Amino acid sequence: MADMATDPLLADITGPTPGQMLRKRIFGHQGLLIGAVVLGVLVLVAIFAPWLAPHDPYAQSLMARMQPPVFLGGSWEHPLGTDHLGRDYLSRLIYGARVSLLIGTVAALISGVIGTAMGVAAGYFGGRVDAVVTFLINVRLAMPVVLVALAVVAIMGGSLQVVIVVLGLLLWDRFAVVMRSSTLQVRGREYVAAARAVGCSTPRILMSEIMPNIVNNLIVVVTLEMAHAILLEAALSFLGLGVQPPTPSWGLMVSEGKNMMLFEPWMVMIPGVVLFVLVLAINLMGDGLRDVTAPENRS
Amino acid sequence: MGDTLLTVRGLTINIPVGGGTLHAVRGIDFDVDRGETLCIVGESGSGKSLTSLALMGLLGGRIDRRATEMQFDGIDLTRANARTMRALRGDRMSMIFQEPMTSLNPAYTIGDQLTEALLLHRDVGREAARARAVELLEKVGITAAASRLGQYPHQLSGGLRQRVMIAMALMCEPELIIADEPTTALDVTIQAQILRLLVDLGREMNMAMILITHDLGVVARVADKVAVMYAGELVETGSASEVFNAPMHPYTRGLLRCIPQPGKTERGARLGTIPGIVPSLVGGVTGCPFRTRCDQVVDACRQAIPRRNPGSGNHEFRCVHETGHRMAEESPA
Amino acid sequence: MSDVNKDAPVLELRGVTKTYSVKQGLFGAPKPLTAVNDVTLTLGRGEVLGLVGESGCGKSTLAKILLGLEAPTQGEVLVDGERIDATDRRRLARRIQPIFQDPYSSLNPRKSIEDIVSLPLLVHNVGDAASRTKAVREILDIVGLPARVMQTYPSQMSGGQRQRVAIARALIMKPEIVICDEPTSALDVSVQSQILNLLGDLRSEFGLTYLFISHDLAVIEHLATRVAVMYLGRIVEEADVAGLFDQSRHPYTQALLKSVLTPDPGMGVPDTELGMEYPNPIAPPPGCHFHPRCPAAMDRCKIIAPLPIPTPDGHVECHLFDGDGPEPVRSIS
Amino acid sequence: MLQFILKRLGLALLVALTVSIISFSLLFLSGDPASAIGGETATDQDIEAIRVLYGFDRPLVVQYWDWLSSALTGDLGESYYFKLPVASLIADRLQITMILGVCGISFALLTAVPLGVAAAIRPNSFIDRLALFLSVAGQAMPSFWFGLILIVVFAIQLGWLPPSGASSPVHFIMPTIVLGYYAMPAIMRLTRAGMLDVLSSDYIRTARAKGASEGRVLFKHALRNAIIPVVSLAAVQMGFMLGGSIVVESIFALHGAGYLAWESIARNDLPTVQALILVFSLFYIIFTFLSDVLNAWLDPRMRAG
Amino acid sequence: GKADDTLNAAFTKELENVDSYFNSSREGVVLQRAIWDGLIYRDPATNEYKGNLATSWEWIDDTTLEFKLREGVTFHNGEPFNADDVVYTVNFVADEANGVKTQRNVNWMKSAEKIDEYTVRILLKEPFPAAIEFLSGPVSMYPNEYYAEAGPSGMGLKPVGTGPYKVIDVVPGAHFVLEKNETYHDSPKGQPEIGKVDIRTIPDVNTQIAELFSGSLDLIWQTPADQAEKLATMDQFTVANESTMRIGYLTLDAAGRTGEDNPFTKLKVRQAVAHAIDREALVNALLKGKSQVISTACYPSQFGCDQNVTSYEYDPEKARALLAEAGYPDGFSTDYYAYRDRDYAEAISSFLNAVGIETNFNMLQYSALRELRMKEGSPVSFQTWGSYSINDTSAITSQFFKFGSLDDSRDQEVKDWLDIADSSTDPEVRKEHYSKALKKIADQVYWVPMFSYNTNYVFTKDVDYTPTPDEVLRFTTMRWN
Ligand SMILES: Nc1ncnc2c1ncn2[C@@H]1O[C@H](COP(=O)(O)OP(=O)(O)OP(=O)(O)O)[C@@H](O)[C@H]1O
Ligand SMILES: Nc1ncnc2c1ncn2[C@@H]1O[C@H](COP(=O)(O)OP(=O)(O)OP(=O)(O)O)[C@@H](O)[C@H]1O
Ligand SMILES: [Mg+2]
Ligand SMILES: [Mg+2]
Ligand code: NI
Repeated sequence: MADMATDPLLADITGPTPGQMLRKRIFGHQGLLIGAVVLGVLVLVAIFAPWLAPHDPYAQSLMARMQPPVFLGGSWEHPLGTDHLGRDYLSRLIYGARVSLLIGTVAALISGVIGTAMGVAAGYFGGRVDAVVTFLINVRLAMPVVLVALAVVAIMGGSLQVVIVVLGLLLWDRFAVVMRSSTLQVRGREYVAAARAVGCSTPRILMSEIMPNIVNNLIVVVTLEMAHAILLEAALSFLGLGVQPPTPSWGLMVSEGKNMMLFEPWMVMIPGVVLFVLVLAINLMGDGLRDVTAPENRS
Repeated sequence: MGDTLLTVRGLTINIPVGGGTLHAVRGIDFDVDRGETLCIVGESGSGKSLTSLALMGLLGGRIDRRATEMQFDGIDLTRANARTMRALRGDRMSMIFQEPMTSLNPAYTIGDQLTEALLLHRDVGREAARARAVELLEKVGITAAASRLGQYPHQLSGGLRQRVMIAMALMCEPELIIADEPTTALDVTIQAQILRLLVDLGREMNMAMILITHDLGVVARVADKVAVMYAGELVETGSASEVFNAPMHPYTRGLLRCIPQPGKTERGARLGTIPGIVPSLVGGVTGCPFRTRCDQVVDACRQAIPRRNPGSGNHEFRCVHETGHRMAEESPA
Repeated sequence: MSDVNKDAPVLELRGVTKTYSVKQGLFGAPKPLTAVNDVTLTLGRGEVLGLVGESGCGKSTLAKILLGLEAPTQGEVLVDGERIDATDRRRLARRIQPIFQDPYSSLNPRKSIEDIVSLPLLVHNVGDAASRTKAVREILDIVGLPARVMQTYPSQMSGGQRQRVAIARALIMKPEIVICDEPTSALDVSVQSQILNLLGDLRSEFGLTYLFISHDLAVIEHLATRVAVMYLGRIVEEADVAGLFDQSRHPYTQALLKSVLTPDPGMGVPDTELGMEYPNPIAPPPGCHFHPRCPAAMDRCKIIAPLPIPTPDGHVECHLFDGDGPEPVRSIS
Repeated sequence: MLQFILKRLGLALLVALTVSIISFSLLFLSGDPASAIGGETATDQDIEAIRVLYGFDRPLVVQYWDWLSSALTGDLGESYYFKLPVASLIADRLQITMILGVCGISFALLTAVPLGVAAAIRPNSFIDRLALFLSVAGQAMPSFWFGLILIVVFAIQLGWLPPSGASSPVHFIMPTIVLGYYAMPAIMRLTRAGMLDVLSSDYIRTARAKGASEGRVLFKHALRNAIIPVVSLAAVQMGFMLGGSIVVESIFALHGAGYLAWESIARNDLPTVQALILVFSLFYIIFTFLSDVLNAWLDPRMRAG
Repeated sequence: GKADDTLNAAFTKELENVDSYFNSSREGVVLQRAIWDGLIYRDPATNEYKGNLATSWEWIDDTTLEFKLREGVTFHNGEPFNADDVVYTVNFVADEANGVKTQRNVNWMKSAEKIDEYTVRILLKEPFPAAIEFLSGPVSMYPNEYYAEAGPSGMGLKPVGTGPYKVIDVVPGAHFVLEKNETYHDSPKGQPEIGKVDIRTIPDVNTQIAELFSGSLDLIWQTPADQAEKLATMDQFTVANESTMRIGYLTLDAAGRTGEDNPFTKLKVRQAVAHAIDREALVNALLKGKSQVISTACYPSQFGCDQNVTSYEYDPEKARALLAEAGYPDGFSTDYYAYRDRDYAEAISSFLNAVGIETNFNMLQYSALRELRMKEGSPVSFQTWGSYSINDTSAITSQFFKFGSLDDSRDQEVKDWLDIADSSTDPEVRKEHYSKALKKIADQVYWVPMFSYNTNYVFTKDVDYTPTPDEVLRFTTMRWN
C-alpha cells in the first residue's frame, strides 16, 4: 500500500484550501496587483505626507505664483511648480492624497454600513422588510445624487465633514442592491437551512453563515463606492461646493487650475492625472477582487 | 446491419487548464452502424459529453481534439472544415442535450426554433417548414401541435420541452442522433415515455443513435451496443447482453453491484461499493485509471493495459487480468 | 426488518397544508400554489418512511415543514406528541436533523469541516472546545472520514465526502429523526451506494427514524419500511414497503413502478400508460388531480376529489376503491 | 394586468412623493431663503418683507402642503430668481437636457454594445483587453476633467469643434461624448458579461448543433438575450444622466436643466431646485418603468401567463 | 464678427429678468443702458448731466422736479413716447406693492404727474440730492400701454424701450440678441453703429476664452486678472482695464456679537490683523490692473471719502507683537467667512495664519453668510461692496455703520456722525462728519479695507471700445475697426 500513496493519480484528492486558491488567484491577477501597488503607494504617501512634502502645503508666496513645474522649465525648488497663491504644488498634491483617501474611505464606510444593513435585512427577512428596503432603494435611486449633494452642501456649507457625511448618506444604494441580492442568493443555500435546522439564532446565521459568503461582494462594492465618492467629491469641489479651502483636495486643485487651463494646462493636468490614477487603481483593484473572489467553482 | 455509419479511432481530447493539460478523453475507439443504438455509460466527469461534442465538432476552440480516424459516412471528420461541419450538423447528424429547461432559446417561439434547422439546410419555404414541424410535434406525442408553434419555451414543462428538442433534432431526418443524457433531468415516468419515443422513432426512421447516460437501467433497456467509460477511457465495450450478463471489467462489475435491483438485491442489505474517487486527469496519465479504486489492483496496473476480448463477438475490455479478476498468485499492490 | 414500533409515533402530521403565493410574469397577479395539500401522516419510531413523487409535488416543502423551516398554512405537526410550533427551535433541532440533496450547497464554503460539523454543538453549548473537537473526530470516524479532513474546506472534497460531512453534522447531536431530502440524487451510483450503506448502518447503530425522500423507487424499496406516494401535494397512497411494491393500488403508483428501469438487457422500455405531463400546480385539475393522466379515469374522477380510503397497511386515495367501483386491485405483471 | 400596472404606477408615485418630501425638508429646513431672494443689496427690512410675502414664517409642513397641492395641479411655484413659473422655466430648459440625454445614451449604447459583443466573442483577446481597459479608465476619468481636455484638444488646439453653446448639432458632439462615456463602461461590461453568459448557455450550443453559422448564433440567438438586461441598465443610466448633466452643461455652457439646477442652487432658488429634483426623479421613475415594459416585451418569460 | 456686423459677447451670470427694475445685476444694467433711456444722461467721461428723453429739467421745490420731454421719440414697438409713459413708469415703480427689486433706486420717488403731453413732474417723498444721478442711471422709461399689458415678466421676455438697441430674441437667462435701433433719437448716448449684438451666457471663463480663440466671441468682460494678463500678450486681442467702485474688506467683530470674549473685541487684535496682511502683494499679484490698496471704509473717489486716515503697513512682526500684547502670544483660532473671490479670501486667510491667527475657512453662499451675520454675526469675514456705483460715501460707510444687522462694530459715535453727514445738505458738514467717522473706523480697525476691484474687458482687434470706470458695457460706443 505504501507505494499506492505515492501514486500520481492519488496526488490531488484534496486540493488547495480556499485561502490558498485565493492567494494564488490574487497573485495571478495583473490588474489587481497593479491597482493594489499603486493604491498602496498612494496610501503611504498620504500617511507620510508631512515627511514627504518638501514645503508646507499652506504656505503661500504671492510673488511666486504659478511657477511652472520642472519639466516645463521650472526650478527644483518647486518640482511641480506653484499654484495661484504661490503654494508648492507637489506638497499640495501629497496632502491632497489624504483628503481624497479620507473621503473615499469614510464615505464608503458610512454608506457601506447603511447599505449593508439594509440589503442584508431585506435579503434575509424578505417580505415586508424587503418591500420597505426596495422602496427606499428606489427612492434613493430616483434622487439625482449630484443635484442633491450639491444642494445640501450649498446649504450646509461645505466642510470636509459635511461632504463626507453627505456622500456617505447618498451612496448606499449599490451596497443595498448588491447585498440584498447576494444575501438572497446565499439565503437559499442549503447550508443556511441546515444552520436554521440546527437551531442557530438569526444573528448567528447572519454573522457566521451569510456574511462570510457575501463579504467578497461587499469588498468589491466598497472599492467601487470609494472611487465613486472620490470622484463625486472632486466634482463637487470642481463646481465650487466641495471641501473648504485651503484644504488641498485634488478636485479643488483641478477647479482652481481650471482658471488657467488654457494658458497653464499643467495646473489641470497634474491633479487630474493623480485623481485619475488613484481612481483607476481603486477600480483595478475592485475589478480584480471581483474576478478573484468570483464564487468558488464547483469542485 | 453492419453498415458502418460512424467510425472513431483513437479519439483524444486535451484541455489546457490552470495547472497543465487535462487529458479528458484518451484514445477511445468505437463504431456505430446505421440504425444501431450505442450507449455510452460512465460516471460524471468521465468524458461522455466531451466525446459527443467532439463528434459534432462543437468543442470550443481552446480544446484540442485529435483522432487517428473519425469518419462519418465516408466523410473524414478530422479534416472537415467549419463549413462542412455546419452542413452536417442539424442535417445528417443532430443532437439532443441534457437540460431541456435551458437548451431552448427563451427569446424565440417553439416554431421559430423548430423550423430553423430545416430552413438552414433545406430549400423549403416557411409554410412547408411549419407543416413539417407540426407533423413532428405530433409524432413526438404533443397534442395541439399547431398551436404550440407560437408558444415560448418557458410556457412548456420539462417533458414537453424535451419532446420539442427531439422533434427539433429530427427535422432533417438525420442519420445519426446523439442524445446526451436526454432524460436525466426528467422524472422517472417522463423518462420512460421519452426513452420509448426515442427508441421507437429511431427504429422507424432507421437512425443510428448514440445515447449517453449514467443510468445503467436505461442502458440495459435501450442499447444495442454498450461502451463503459471511466476517466476518459472506454474500459469495456460490447453488446448490451454481453456487458450486462457477463461484465468483465472490475469497474463494470462494481457498478452493477452498486445499484439496488428490485427483486435481485435484498431489501436493506448492504450494497456493493466502489471506494475512492475519480482520479485527476491533469498531467501525465499512465496505466489503468481505475487502479486507485479497484479491488483487483496489482503492480502491473501501472503499465500499459492490454485490450482483451473474452471471446464472443465484439465484447472487449481493458484490464491487466485476463478475466478481470486477480489471479490467486498475484498479490495486491 | 420488523423492528418498527407503530404504537408510539415520533412524528405526526395532521392535515398539513402549505400554500405559497407565486408571482406570474412581471405584471401578473400573484396566485396561490398549494405545495402540500392536507397531508396526514404518522411516522413510528425506527421506521423509514420513503416519500416518492414527481418533481414539484411538494416533497421538499413537506420536509421543510417537518424541520420547522416553513410554517404550515394549516394543520399541525407533532414531534413526540408535542406541536412543533409550540416547541423551542433549539429543542426541536435536537430531535430532527436534515440531510439535503445538494452536497455542494449544503456546506458553507467559508468554513472548515470541523467548524461545520461542530456548529450544532456550539449552538447548543455542548462541552468545551476540546470536547467538541473530540466529538467531531468521533462522528467523522463514524461516517467514514479520516480525522485529517477536519481542517479542510468543502471545496476540497468530492460530492460523496461532502455528503458524509453533512451526515456527520446531522448526527452529531444524536437526533431521533433524520429527514433525508434526496440525499443521493446528486451523486454517482458508485458513491450513492456508499451513502445508502452508511445511512443503513447508522440507522441500526443509533436507532434512527428516517423520512427518506427520493424519486428513485429502487432506492426507496431498498431502504424504506413504509412508503408514501405523493402527487400534486397529496399523499395518494401510503403502505408498507412490501405491500406497496408487491400489490400497489393507486394507478399512479403502478405507473411509477412500471417506469423503474432495471438493468435487464432486452426488456425494452415499458409503456407507463400515463397520459400527458405533470400538471401545473398553480392550476391543478379539478376532481382527482391525477385524472388527466390516469389510464383508468372514470367520469366522476373529473369532478369529485377522492377521499382517503383505509387499506390494511395504510391508505389510498382513488375512486377505484370507493367500494362501488370496479375491481379494486389491479395487479401488475 | 391593468390592476398591476396601476399598482406599479402608484408605487412609482409614492417614490416620487417621498423624494419630494425628503428634498423639501433638506432644502427648506436649513433656514429661510429670504436673504437669497433679496440678494446682495437688500436691506434688513426688505428681507423681513420677503419672508412674510413668501410665507417662510409658516411651519414647514404647511409650506410643503402648499407646495404639493399646487404641484399636483401642475403649478410648481415661481422661481425666486427669474420670477417666472418654474414649470415653464424647466420645460424650456429640459429640451436641451433631453437632447443631451438621448444623444448621450445613444452614444454610449452605440459604442458600448459593439465593444462588449466583440470582447465577449474573443475573451482575453486584444479587443477584450482594450475594452476592459477603456471601461476601467473611463470609470476613473473625472468627467469635468475629461470635458476640459476635450475642449483644449478639439476646440482650441485643433479647432474642429465649437467649445460651447447649443446652436447647432455640432455643438452637441463633445457634451454627448462626455456625458455618454460615463455610462459606457457599465453598459459595455454588462453586454460583455451577458454575451459571455449567453454564449456559454445550452441554447447557444443547441443553435450550433443545428448548423447555424457563427454570425447567426451571435446576432440572432445570443444578442437578443444578452441585450435584455442592457435595456434596463440603459434606462437607469438615462435617468442618472439627466441628473448628472450638471457638470457637462456647466462646462459646455448648455442652458439645460442641469445647468439651471446648478445655478439655482448657487442662487438659493429653492422652488426651482425642488422642482428639478422632482422632475429628475420622475424621469428616473418613468424610465425604469418603461424599461420594465420594454423588458417584458423583449423577454417572453416576463410576460404574464 | 465684423463680417456679419454682429458683435458676439458673453455674460458670465444668468440674468434673472431683462426688465431693469426686476434685476440687480451688472448684466441687467448693461442691457438696460442699451434697450432703454432715462430722462437724463450722465456723460461717463465728463460727469456732465445731459438731457436724454427730457430736454430740460428744473427743481420746482425741494421735492418736485419738472421735465420737458423730447418730442418725436417712439418706442421699439412703435408706441410714441410722451408724458403718459413717464407718469405710468414712475407711478408703477414707486409703488412698493409692485415689488421692484432694487427699491433704493426708486423708493425716493413718490409719484409723477402729467402737466401736458410733453411736460411731467416727479414728486419726491423727501429732499433727495442724488435724484438727478438716479434719474440718469437706473430709472428708465417704459411704454405705458405695453407695460400695463405685459408686466414685468412680459417685459422680461420681450423688452420694449426707446434705446439704441432693440431686442429681437430672449431666452431667459441664456441668450439675448439686440439689433441696432435705426430710428434712434438724437441722444447724448450717441448713435449705435454695430448692427447686431448677440449675447450668450457662458458661465465658464475658460469656455469664454475658448470661444474667443475660436472666433465665435468678439468680446468678453469681467475676465479674471491672470487670464487677462495672458490674453494681453496675444496679438489678436485688446485687453482694457478699468477700476470699479467695488472694494474688498475684512469686517471684524468689534462689538463682540459672536461672544463677549471674542478676540476681535480687543483693539490690539484688530490692529494685528491690519498689520498682518500684505495688501500691496494682494493687489500686485492677484487683482492687478487699476486696483489700488485702500485704507478707508469707502472708495476713494466717493464724496466724503477722506483718505487721510490711519493706515497700517504690512508688518507681521508687529502683528505678532500686538497679538502677544493682547494676550495671545500663541495666536488663536477663529472662524473666517467669505462668499466670493475665494482666492483673495484664501490668500488673506493665509496671511492671518502666518501671524498665528488660525482661520477656519468657511466659504458660504451669499445668502447663507448674510443670514449668519444677521443672526449671530461672524468673528471675521471677507466682504465686498460696490456702492451701486454711487459716488458718495453714504452708499457704503453709512450702509454698514449705522447699527444694521451687518454692523459688527456698533459704535454710537460713528453712527451719530454718519447720521449728520447723511442728512445734511451742506457739503462741508457732510465731508467733516464722514471724515470723523472714517478716521475712527480706521483707528479702531472696525474694518480692514483691502483693495478696490477692477474689470477687464477683452475684445478682438476688430472691435474698438473704450470702457468706462462705472463697469457698464456700452454697445453704443463700440465700433468696428
Ligand atoms: N471546457 C472545459 N474546460 C475545462 N474542463 C472541461 C471542459 N469541459 C469539460 N471539462 C472537464 O472534462 C471532464 C469530462 O467532462 P464531460 O462533460 O465530458 O463529462 P461527462 O461524462 O459528460 O459528465 P456528466 O455526467 O457530469 O455530464 C470533466 O472533468 C470536466 O470537468
Ligand atoms: N418558496 C416558495 N415559493 C413559491 N413556491 C414554492 C416555494 N417553494 C416551493 N414552491 C413550489 O411548491 C411546489 C412544490 O415544491 P417542492 O420543492 O416541495 O417539490 P419537490 O417535490 O421537492 O420537487 P423536486 O423533486 O424537484 O425537489 C413546486 O411547484 C414549487 O414550485
Ligand atoms: Mg455530460
Ligand atoms: Mg425537492
Ligand atoms: Ni425488518
